[in-house]
Amino acid sequence: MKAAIIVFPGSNCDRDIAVSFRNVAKVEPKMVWHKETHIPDCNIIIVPGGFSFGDYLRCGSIAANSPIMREVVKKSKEGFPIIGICNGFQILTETRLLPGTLIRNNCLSFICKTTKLSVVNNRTYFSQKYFKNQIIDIPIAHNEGNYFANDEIIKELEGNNQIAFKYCDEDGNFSNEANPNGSLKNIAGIINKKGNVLGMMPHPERATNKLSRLNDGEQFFISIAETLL
Amino acid sequence: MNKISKELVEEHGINEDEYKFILSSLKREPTFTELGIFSAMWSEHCSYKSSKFWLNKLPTKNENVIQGPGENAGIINIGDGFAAVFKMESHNHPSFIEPYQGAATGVGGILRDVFTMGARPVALMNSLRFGETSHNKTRHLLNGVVSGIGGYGNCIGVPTVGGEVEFNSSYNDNILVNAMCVGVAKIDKIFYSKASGVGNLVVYVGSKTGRDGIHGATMASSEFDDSSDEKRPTVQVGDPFSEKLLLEACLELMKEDVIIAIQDMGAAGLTSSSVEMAGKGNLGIEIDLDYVPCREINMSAYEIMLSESQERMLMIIEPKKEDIAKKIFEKWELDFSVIGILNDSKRLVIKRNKEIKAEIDIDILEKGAPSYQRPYKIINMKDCNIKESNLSKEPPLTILKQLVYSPNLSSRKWVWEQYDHMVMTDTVLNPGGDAAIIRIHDTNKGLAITTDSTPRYCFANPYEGGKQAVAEAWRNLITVGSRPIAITDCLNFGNPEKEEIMGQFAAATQGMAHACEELDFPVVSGNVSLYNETNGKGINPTPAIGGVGVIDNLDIFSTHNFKREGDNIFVIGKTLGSINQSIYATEILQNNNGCPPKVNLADEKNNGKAIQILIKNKIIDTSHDISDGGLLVALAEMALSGNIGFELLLEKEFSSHRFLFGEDQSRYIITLQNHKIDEAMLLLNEKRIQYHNLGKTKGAKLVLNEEEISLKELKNLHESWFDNYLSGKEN
Amino acid sequence: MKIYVKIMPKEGVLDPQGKAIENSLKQLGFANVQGARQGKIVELNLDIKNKEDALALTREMSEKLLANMVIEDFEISIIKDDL
Amino acid sequence: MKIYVKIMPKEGVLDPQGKAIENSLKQLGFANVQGARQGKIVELNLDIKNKEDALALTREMSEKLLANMVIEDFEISIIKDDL
Ligand SMILES: Nc1ncnc2c1ncn2[C@@H]1O[C@H](COP(=O)(O)OP(=O)(O)O)[C@@H](O)[C@H]1O
Ligand SMILES: [Mg+2]
Repeated sequence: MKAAIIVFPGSNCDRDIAVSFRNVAKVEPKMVWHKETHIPDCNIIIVPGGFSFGDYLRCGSIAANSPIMREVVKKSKEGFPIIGICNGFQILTETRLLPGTLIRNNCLSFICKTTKLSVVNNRTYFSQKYFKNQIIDIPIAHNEGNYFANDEIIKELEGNNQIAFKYCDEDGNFSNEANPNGSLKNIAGIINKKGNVLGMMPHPERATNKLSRLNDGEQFFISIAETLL
Repeated sequence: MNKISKELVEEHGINEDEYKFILSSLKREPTFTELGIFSAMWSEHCSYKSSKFWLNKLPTKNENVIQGPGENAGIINIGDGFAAVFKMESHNHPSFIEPYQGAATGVGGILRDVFTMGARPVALMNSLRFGETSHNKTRHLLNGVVSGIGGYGNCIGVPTVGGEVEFNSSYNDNILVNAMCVGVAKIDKIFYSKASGVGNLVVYVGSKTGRDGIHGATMASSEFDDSSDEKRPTVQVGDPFSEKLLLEACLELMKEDVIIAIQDMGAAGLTSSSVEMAGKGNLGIEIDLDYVPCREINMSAYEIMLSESQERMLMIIEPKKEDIAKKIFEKWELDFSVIGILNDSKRLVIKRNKEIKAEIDIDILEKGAPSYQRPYKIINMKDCNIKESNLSKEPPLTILKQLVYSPNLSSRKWVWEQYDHMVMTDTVLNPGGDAAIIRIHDTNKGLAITTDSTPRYCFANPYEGGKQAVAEAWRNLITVGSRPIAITDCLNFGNPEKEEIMGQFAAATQGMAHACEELDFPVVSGNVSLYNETNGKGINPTPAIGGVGVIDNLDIFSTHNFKREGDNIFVIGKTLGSINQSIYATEILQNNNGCPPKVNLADEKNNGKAIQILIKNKIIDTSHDISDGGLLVALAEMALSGNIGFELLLEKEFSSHRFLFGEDQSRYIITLQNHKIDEAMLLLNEKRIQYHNLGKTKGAKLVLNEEEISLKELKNLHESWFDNYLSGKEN
Repeated sequence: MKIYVKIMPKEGVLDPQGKAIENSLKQLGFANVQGARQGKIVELNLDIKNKEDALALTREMSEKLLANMVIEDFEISIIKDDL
Repeated sequence: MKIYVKIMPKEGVLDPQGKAIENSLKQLGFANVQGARQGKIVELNLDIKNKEDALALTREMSEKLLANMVIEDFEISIIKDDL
């Protein structure tokens, strides 16, 4: 398997996700600079976290207009697996590959902490190693992670099983207290209708580190490696 | 043409004698641009004219030090071919004027000091001091500073892993914002600022120059008064995105064999960077300002030379390598411009519009810089004895509840959750512990980092306070299982022209020097911030210490959270019951008198070495030093972070307030599993270290004799103060 | 030519910043505040002489980049005509 | 009464957002863009009938909270009079 990681000026989780692919999925990733107009031969594309173009104007808006994103959009239409994490999720909503948008956290401040997620949909290429509704510890770090969409979209997401992850408490309840940023329905990650494009705010690549005793993200990468191999 | 009037000289912070010296060395009147250059180079901030004498007494070497003070940052050898590069710096005045941008650009500046030496920044820390919580500006300043630090660090993608926050009325109109950065470099890939090679090019890279921060360096060194609002437009705005590009571009270029010397443009911008680089190389430098990329039109030589626009660097490269360098900066869409050339004249020559605007011997600027041995008077508080009858009548756990919900002892979670402390995924120990631990990428080695200072001790007895700050940093590095190597410092004091302030500085640095010497813990970099006063009232003397230690094998380190029920809790080190200057005395008794606890450096070393052995031999995995708040607060922190309670049945002498809340130094709390007790006792007895068995870890509550409190209630108190304060529920 | 693009959250879209401003103003004692919304403004300097062209171009730029049409509306106004 | 407060970076103050917008627009092929600056706009709904009072109050609110006078300037305009 081969993974391509898109790098924008201001990306800062590109190395982290590369490390997780290398160490956990045992895949050597390729870094693709945003000005390139061709995506190298690969099985999956990752749009990593960070502050692409400083997150100026709107998070992800300038990156979404980069040359490479036109290629990513083309690939997505072919059903190609594409994952956007954190800023990557914001970029994917800006390109309209995913519905809805991410607005400012309702607490109006940046939040970095470990959250509990429920694996709502475990029948995807990135979540099949988890149980349905398994509760996993995955960190978040963002200022604009508050998922917002109109009722229609939310209904569709729910109806088509497009919600991949939700913030929950230790008992798996989708409570307000467990919702770190005000996301509608506690949404932490969604997929498109076809199921090939995932966007999520939490960082699975930050939970593959034995030393910090956080490793619930490993199954995410193992799922990908096993399914796309 | 500006005529140099007496007022103009004064406005530039240059005194009569200094000006006379300028006239006699130039043998003519300086130009306006030259006056600006002198003023910047001779400001307190750049010249250390009041502090140099005392700073020279600090030890700066041990077998691990590669580079001590004098460069952009200090460098230590951490083994396996790696070096740690670190420094701390203040951005106090700008942060008071505009907290978000002031703090943000403070972070930006310290990052540049580190990556200019070829190191990738791997951790940020910050040491913050605000006025009392009821002061009308505190909430606004706290909010702005914390989000500014986060705004910059989060964007550039360097984890902010720890620091300190203190509230005290002495900072009401003069907050302290000290930022520290630690980077890692390969030992054979370190870059310095010493220029060399006549004919080599002087290259400007980074963002464009605007009229930002003109007079910043003189502002940072002059006392605040009520008219300081008028100086506002000089505040710089940070652009962390450009800094990220600059960081990547510099590191990319550093892989090539191109850079001969490099230095960031910090305080006094182009002036100090060009003078320092040429000065170190004993060369001359000629700069044509027409080639400096400017953001605004019609900028004068004076403005360009003194601008403190952020995110800029100055490099020396060989002419034939210009293209390689240019290509990299173009890729990162940053300005790149050859602005000058090195020669052997030993003079600084500045041109603008084909005219020479300044021409000064670099020796006059550097060696001729004033240095003062200012008169000083050391004032120590008299010792006092708080009478038994004046102690609080409340039972200990009731007092504990008040303490964990107080501004200075409550959980700092609200702060560090606004900082990305996990990016780069090498954070092994998150904020909240005694020191942060960062893994050296792709290895099993770690760095431990802490910042410490106890200004109320320094005010009461500056010598003891200086000593204590260094010792506490050392202790925090010991308790996580690292080998403390060296420190950086940020010395924040009042107006040095006052004898008693100069006395604080003299005594505190001597105390520091003494502790550094005894603990083999030298100073490798640092910063001095003087004139921290408002309308004549000085801050508490605040020597902030940033310590760095090495963990050779990350399979073995220690943290302060309780790990298991049934462990035996021991306090290590002598408890005398010193409550003067303790948080108990100041917060509960409202008593600010007396001498602070004294650090016995021999005990400090002996106890620390013992803890080091206990951790290394895997006898303990849980340890915490005892600092602010004393024994019971330390125990509560261990219980809260481990989510395991304790049960202590203490005889009378050990359940007194003096015992539970005193702040005797050089002490630790450890927990021992039953089968490890003998081994530990053997070592402690052999080293003649006092210890005392307090009780056991147990259950979900804290039990102290007949009193108890649930962990849940305590946690709630501990973690809610900040939220309540910021939402206005608490003052 | 100088042009402003005013970008506001669409009606019905959550506006946490606006809400926070409203609350802070009330806390500061400004009791007459009944609501607040926060938007962005982008001031563009265009090298175009013709008004119609400038407006059309700005509309295009707004749709493509400046506004996120899912949650924002925009409004264009010319502030300085070169003529 | 509805009032807008337009808040822009002061002349000469670095505006990284504006710079980023300008670059991005140029890269998208909008070659006529010669400069961009980004500011904020706050729309307030005030329960005040008198224009002068409303303006005075808004000025106070802007100075106290809405604008950061160290680096920003503001401008007030009434958009909907209740009368
Ligand atoms: N400004 C800050 N930023 C990040 N972390 C902080 C900050 N202030 C305090 N902390 C963290 O809170 C914890 C408690 O701080 P402190 O009481 O000063 O520790 P200690 O007494 O061990 O020196 C530490 O882990 C520290 O790193
Ligand atoms: Mg400690």
